[in-house]
Amino acid sequence: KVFAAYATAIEEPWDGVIHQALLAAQEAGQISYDFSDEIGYSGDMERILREVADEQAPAVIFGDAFGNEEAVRRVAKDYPEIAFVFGSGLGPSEPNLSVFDNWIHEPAYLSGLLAGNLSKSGTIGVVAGYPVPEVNRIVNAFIVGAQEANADADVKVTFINSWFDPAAAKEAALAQVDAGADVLFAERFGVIEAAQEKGLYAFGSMSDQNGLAPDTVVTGPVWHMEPTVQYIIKQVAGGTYTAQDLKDFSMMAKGGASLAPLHGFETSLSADLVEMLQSREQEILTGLYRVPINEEAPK
Amino acid sequence: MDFVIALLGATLRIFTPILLAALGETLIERAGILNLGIEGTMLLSAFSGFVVAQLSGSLWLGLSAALLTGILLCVFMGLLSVTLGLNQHVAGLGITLLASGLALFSFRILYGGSSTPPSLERSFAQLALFKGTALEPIFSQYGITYIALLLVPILGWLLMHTSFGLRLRSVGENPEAADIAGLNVYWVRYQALIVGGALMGLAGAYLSLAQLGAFTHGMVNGRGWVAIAIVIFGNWQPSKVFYGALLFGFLQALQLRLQAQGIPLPYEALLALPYIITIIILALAGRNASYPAALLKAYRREGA
Amino acid sequence: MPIPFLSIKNLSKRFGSLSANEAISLELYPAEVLALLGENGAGKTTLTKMLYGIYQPDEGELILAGSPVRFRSPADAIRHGIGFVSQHFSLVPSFTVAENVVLGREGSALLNKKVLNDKVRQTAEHFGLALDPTSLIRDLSVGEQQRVEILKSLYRNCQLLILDEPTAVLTPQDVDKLFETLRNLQNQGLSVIIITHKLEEAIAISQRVAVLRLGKLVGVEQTQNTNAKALAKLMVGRDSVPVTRNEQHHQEKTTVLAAKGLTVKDKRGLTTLDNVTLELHAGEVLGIAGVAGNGQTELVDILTGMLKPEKGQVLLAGKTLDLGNTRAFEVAGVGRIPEDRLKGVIADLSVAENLTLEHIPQFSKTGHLNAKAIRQEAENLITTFQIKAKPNDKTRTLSGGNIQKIILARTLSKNPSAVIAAQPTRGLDIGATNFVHEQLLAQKERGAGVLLLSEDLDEVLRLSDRILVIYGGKIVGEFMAAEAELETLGLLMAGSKDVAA
Amino acid sequence: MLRLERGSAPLWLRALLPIAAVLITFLLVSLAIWAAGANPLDVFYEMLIKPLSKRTSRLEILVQATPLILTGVAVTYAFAAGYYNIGAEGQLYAGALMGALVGPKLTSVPAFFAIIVMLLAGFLGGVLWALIPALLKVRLKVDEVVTTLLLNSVIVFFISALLNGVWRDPISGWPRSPAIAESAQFPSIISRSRVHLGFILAVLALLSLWWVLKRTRFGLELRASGLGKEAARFMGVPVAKTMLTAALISGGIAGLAGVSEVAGVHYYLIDGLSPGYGYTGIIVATFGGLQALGVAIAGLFLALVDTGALSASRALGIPAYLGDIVQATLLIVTLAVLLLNRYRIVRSKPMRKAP
Ligand SMILES: Nc1ncnc2c1ncn2[C@@H]1O[C@H](COP(=O)(O)OP(=O)(O)OP(=O)(O)O)[C@@H](O)[C@H]1O
Ligand SMILES: Nc1ncnc2c1ncn2[C@@H]1O[C@H](COP(=O)(O)OP(=O)(O)OP(=O)(O)O)[C@@H](O)[C@H]1O
Ligand SMILES: [Mg+2]
Ligand SMILES: [Mg+2]
Repeated sequence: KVFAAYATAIEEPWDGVIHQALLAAQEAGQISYDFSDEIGYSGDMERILREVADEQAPAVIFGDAFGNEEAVRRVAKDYPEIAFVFGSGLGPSEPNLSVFDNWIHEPAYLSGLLAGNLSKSGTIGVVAGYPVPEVNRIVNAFIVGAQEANADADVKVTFINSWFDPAAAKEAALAQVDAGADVLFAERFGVIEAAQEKGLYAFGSMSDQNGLAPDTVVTGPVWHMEPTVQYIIKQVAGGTYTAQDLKDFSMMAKGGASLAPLHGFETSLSADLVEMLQSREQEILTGLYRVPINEEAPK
Repeated sequence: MDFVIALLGATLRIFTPILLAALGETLIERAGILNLGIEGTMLLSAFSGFVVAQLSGSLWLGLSAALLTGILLCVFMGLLSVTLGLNQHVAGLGITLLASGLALFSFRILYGGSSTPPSLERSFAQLALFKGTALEPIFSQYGITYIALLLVPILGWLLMHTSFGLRLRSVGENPEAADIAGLNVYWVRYQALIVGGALMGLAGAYLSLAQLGAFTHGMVNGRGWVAIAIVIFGNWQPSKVFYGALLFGFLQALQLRLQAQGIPLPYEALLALPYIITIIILALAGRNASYPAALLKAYRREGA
Repeated sequence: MPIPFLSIKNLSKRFGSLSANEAISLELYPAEVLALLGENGAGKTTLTKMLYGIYQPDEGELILAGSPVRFRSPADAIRHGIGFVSQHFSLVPSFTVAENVVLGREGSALLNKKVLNDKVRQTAEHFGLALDPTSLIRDLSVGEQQRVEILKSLYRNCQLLILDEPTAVLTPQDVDKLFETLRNLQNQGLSVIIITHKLEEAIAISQRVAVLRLGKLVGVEQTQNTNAKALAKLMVGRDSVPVTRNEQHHQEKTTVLAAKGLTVKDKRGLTTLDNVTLELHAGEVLGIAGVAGNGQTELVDILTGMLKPEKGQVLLAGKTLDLGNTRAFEVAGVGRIPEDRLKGVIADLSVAENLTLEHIPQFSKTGHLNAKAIRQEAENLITTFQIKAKPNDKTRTLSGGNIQKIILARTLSKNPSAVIAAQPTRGLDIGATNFVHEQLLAQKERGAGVLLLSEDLDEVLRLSDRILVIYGGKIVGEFMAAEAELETLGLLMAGSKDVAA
Repeated sequence: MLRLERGSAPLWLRALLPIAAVLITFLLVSLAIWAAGANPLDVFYEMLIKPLSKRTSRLEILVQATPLILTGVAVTYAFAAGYYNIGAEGQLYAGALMGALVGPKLTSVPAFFAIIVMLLAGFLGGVLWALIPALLKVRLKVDEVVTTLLLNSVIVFFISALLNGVWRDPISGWPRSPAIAESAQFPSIISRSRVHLGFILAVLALLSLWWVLKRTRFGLELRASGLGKEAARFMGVPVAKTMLTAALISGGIAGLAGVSEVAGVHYYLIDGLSPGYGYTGIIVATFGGLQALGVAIAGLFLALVDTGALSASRALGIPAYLGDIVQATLLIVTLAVLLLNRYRIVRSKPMRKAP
């Protein structure tokens, strides 16, 4: 029995990924799953967690602790028999709070690599929400990739300072296009629309967003919560659950992150490029190449 | 130069929904009603427009649905504030809360919390004027933007040079005089709400059917509140409301464009600027601000 | 007998328990002027508002050109040829004359200002009304605004024009002009109903006179067959108007309240009160006579502490009062009865609260209200002043007379040294009026000075020891009441300059 | 024939009206629930009854009610004085901001004093932010509705700039202020619960509201100013001063709501500290009829709806936005139903035609 507590709406991509993974596990008959979303940052998180812990006593509670860090940790301490598995920028807490995060900097790096190759102007635009570490490391990895492909690449980053304002995101992207960007990385919704309108390539984020604009979205870093979920289910079922940092399960090696399928772009991109990409992917998977982690705000 | 031209183009894109909403609010306030329901009205209109466009495959049907939603919500505002005579602030805030709640509630029910925003196959295309000239980047806009621009003189003219405008202003200035002159004060106010509601619906449609062709949370993100500030900024005159919306759009566009140029900015200061300017204008105009004299006052025929 | 233009049949209107109009039946003929007479509160306005669709009758019907009609709104009435000029103008101040006139009757969706201005100008000329269609209402004088109101009705092709106390706010010249206009309209076949309190006016302009008393129609006369005396008798239901004047001359001349050089300008910069100086003596009633709108409101507002004048000062027993500070006036001992009694009480507070708020420092030594003392005070005053209410009743539920008693009770019970009584009996019935008069005279007996402002000249004559006449914001005459001649007073009030005061 | 007439409604009717409003609201909301594929009765059970049946949830309602009651009291002070303060939201943030500024510096101060300093800081923050529109209103007659509404956005931008700028948490990188000192944290007042000192503050605010409005000279003058400005002035009430004071008290109490969230719940300031408590305060005040008892009931009831809606949405899989819909509908219906307060039902003879 699994519960999930999301601070934002499940339409928000970060929580959406967790939600989808848990739904899939439920569909597969592995768990029964309930959730609460739009809990916000105003103190409801702690209440919901306590209520759920008291009433339903689920085996596992998933969720995101950003903005509710203390509340989550307080509750977790009070219910040691429940596994708390939360997205967080901090470490795990004994005995029962495990943390995960969207460690998709690796595919972000790969995306950057591709973007740097695809850009003719050498200018690439990134539109992101807030400069928080989770976002920064993805953007920074993307920049590393882009500059590896083209040492002179100029990567412009705009923060729209909102998790949801697609109109502003689109406008930010158009501003970057006017500033010379010819490839865009859409950390937030709204950017792909701009790329589509301008006939440029774009990279999605968090999930495979090719469906939004098949000719526009080349690929993008994708986060998979399934490995984390599966691992936790196994641990809890086996009674071996302990508090831990589940970082690895959100990385490429364990299938927690990937580059979105190219959806036919394999054919339109140069064969060299595709090959280079695949070999670099392989290096990451085998641990031959480590993508640097940098959580400072870009620039 | 290119920077300026592109900046102006972006300004127009950003200012369109705000201008439309502010023009709608102008009409409604000129008739004596402060409609704080505007933020929710825009969101629900954007949503209903999107849903209908997606289900029917017709953008025009979607557009109609958005207009209709705007109209219905404003008529509802009329029911509360004109017919029942309830406190306009509270009624308006109630409508914003209700309409936003309904939009997000239905969004969840219909789209089941999909984590990529549902989008349309096709959204409204842009229409380029002055093709091939330096002005083209400014005037590559969605049709709704041109409509909004045309509406500025049209509404100014409507208010000042038509019987509709005369009547509308009269119920906002002195409803009793309008009543005695044989006008149906309620009906005139409802007419203002209907036209204003259509404009708010159009503002919502611009976001979901033209600019993005998609619907998500945070679509409106405070643009309705901005519109209310701009109406005051514009002294209840369409032409000045236009300048207010332009200023807001410009600051917002400038902020994004300077960021794209890599120039770091206290963006919050720029975003807060229109609000602060409005307050300063109010303070300067003080008691001379030309509020419609009957704003906020429900009309009741005495002794009836 | 010509065919009536409009027949009123058994029209009744109640406000709560009050019957404002009771089964009134009356015929109106084309091309006649009918004067509607009656004391304050007789129901004149109520009747005409029903004719114009502002009020809905509770009973009865209207027959227009032989068929019954119902006016659910002014629009209905306009459609049937009724025009109405209310006592309080309903014009949009920020609109031009033409815009106000054509409002609702624009003729086409597009406003062609030139065409409309011409049309309005033509209509005005046709009926002999001098007006510039392009000027803004807010720049017009009262007389001109009234002309706009009349023009509005004429522009709508009214067959019956109703005027509610049109002369109350006019200068004599403007009254003459108005009457000329009305005769002109009559010649063009219109019927006119004119409400007035002034018998002479009624006789001068009308062919017939209808008299209301306490909501009932008590008589309709051919004007030529009647006279002022007979009409007055009908109005008040007594044999003669007993202008019992105040016989007791007060002797002492101690000044309790003095006003010096009070000057007020309105928003447009026009002087509404012009260097007014007066002295109120202990033990006298000083009446201020004048037609409404000659500066009385401003004078009252200053003397009650509501308004700070441009210039001038007010002294109580020789000490200057802080102008514009109501509390200071109250504390110093000025008893204040406001012109509009609903501005003197708060309808949604309780009777007890309205009875004590004015003196609230006495009931809260520390900021904490002494509920017991408040209740005690309320009960005392309710008994002494025979107020029909309980302390906890919402004041909103009281009748006008009882509301007035609340105001009297709370100010007079404090033994003020000066009493400013503005329109103290407006809208009250005879019983209540008498009660108020007794109370004011009792104050005088006690030694207070009473300043009485009233539009009712009879009242002024009856109560005052001394009378000042106010016109155009100036004091234009002073009389000992016993010696004042009605005619002279009337002339002065009308602004006539050839009277030696 | 029965007919409505102006006048005061009888007491029994006035008591019944809020209940009628609640019933009508639930009838209307049932439509939305039904559209979401749930059984309205189940939802109402989960939303309104179940939370009351367990100790934790009952206590959680008190936690949730704390800011609602405080903002409700704040709005009532202003509205009762005829000052339409739509800015409780901004004043709440101003109080929270002051708390977050002062709180971290109180490490070496004993808890008792630290908490008093926090309260003063919060109150002062709210007062300062309320001062601008109040002065504009009193001195220049600038409509307070618009200015207070605009200032809400201004302070949110300002705080956002701080949180994303100088204050950004260096460890988690999350936009939040430094944590306040432990001594400045509001203690829990009921063991094994999150009910904190703020709730006592809310109760005190309610008592102050009741006492001030009903028992003090200032309260009477405040109500008088709200119910009839001109008449109040005639009776010697210093209307401008009273209104200004009411506006500042209102701001101060809204500021307390902010500091109470910072010191009682989060221990630091974050973006989105308030999900619109200031606006909900308007609902609380209106639904509560601008009276202490009413505000108490309304605050608790809306807290129940707030918490219950989330629980119901969780238990029955309906979107959590149901809570917003319930609150908005309740607000609108209450306003409409309260109109009846001003009427009494009278029996009257039907219209007769003249013979
Ligand atoms: N809207 C109303 N509600 C309640 N009572 C009213 C209303 N209008 C008038 N009345 C009452 O009806 C009675 C008749 O009023 P009306 O205004 O018709 O008198 P009037 O003859 O025009 O008096 P005046 O000479 O003072 O203008 C008065 O007692 C008045 O108080
Ligand atoms: N403007 C008004 N609005 C609502 N009700 C009114 C209004 N004026 C009067 N009433 C109600 O109508 C009734 C009669 O009012 P009115 O003032 O004419 O009383 P009255 O019978 O003349 O008594 P009094 O002799 O004391 O003046 C009262 O019950 C009063 O509450
Ligand atoms: Mg009258
Ligand atoms: Mg009366």
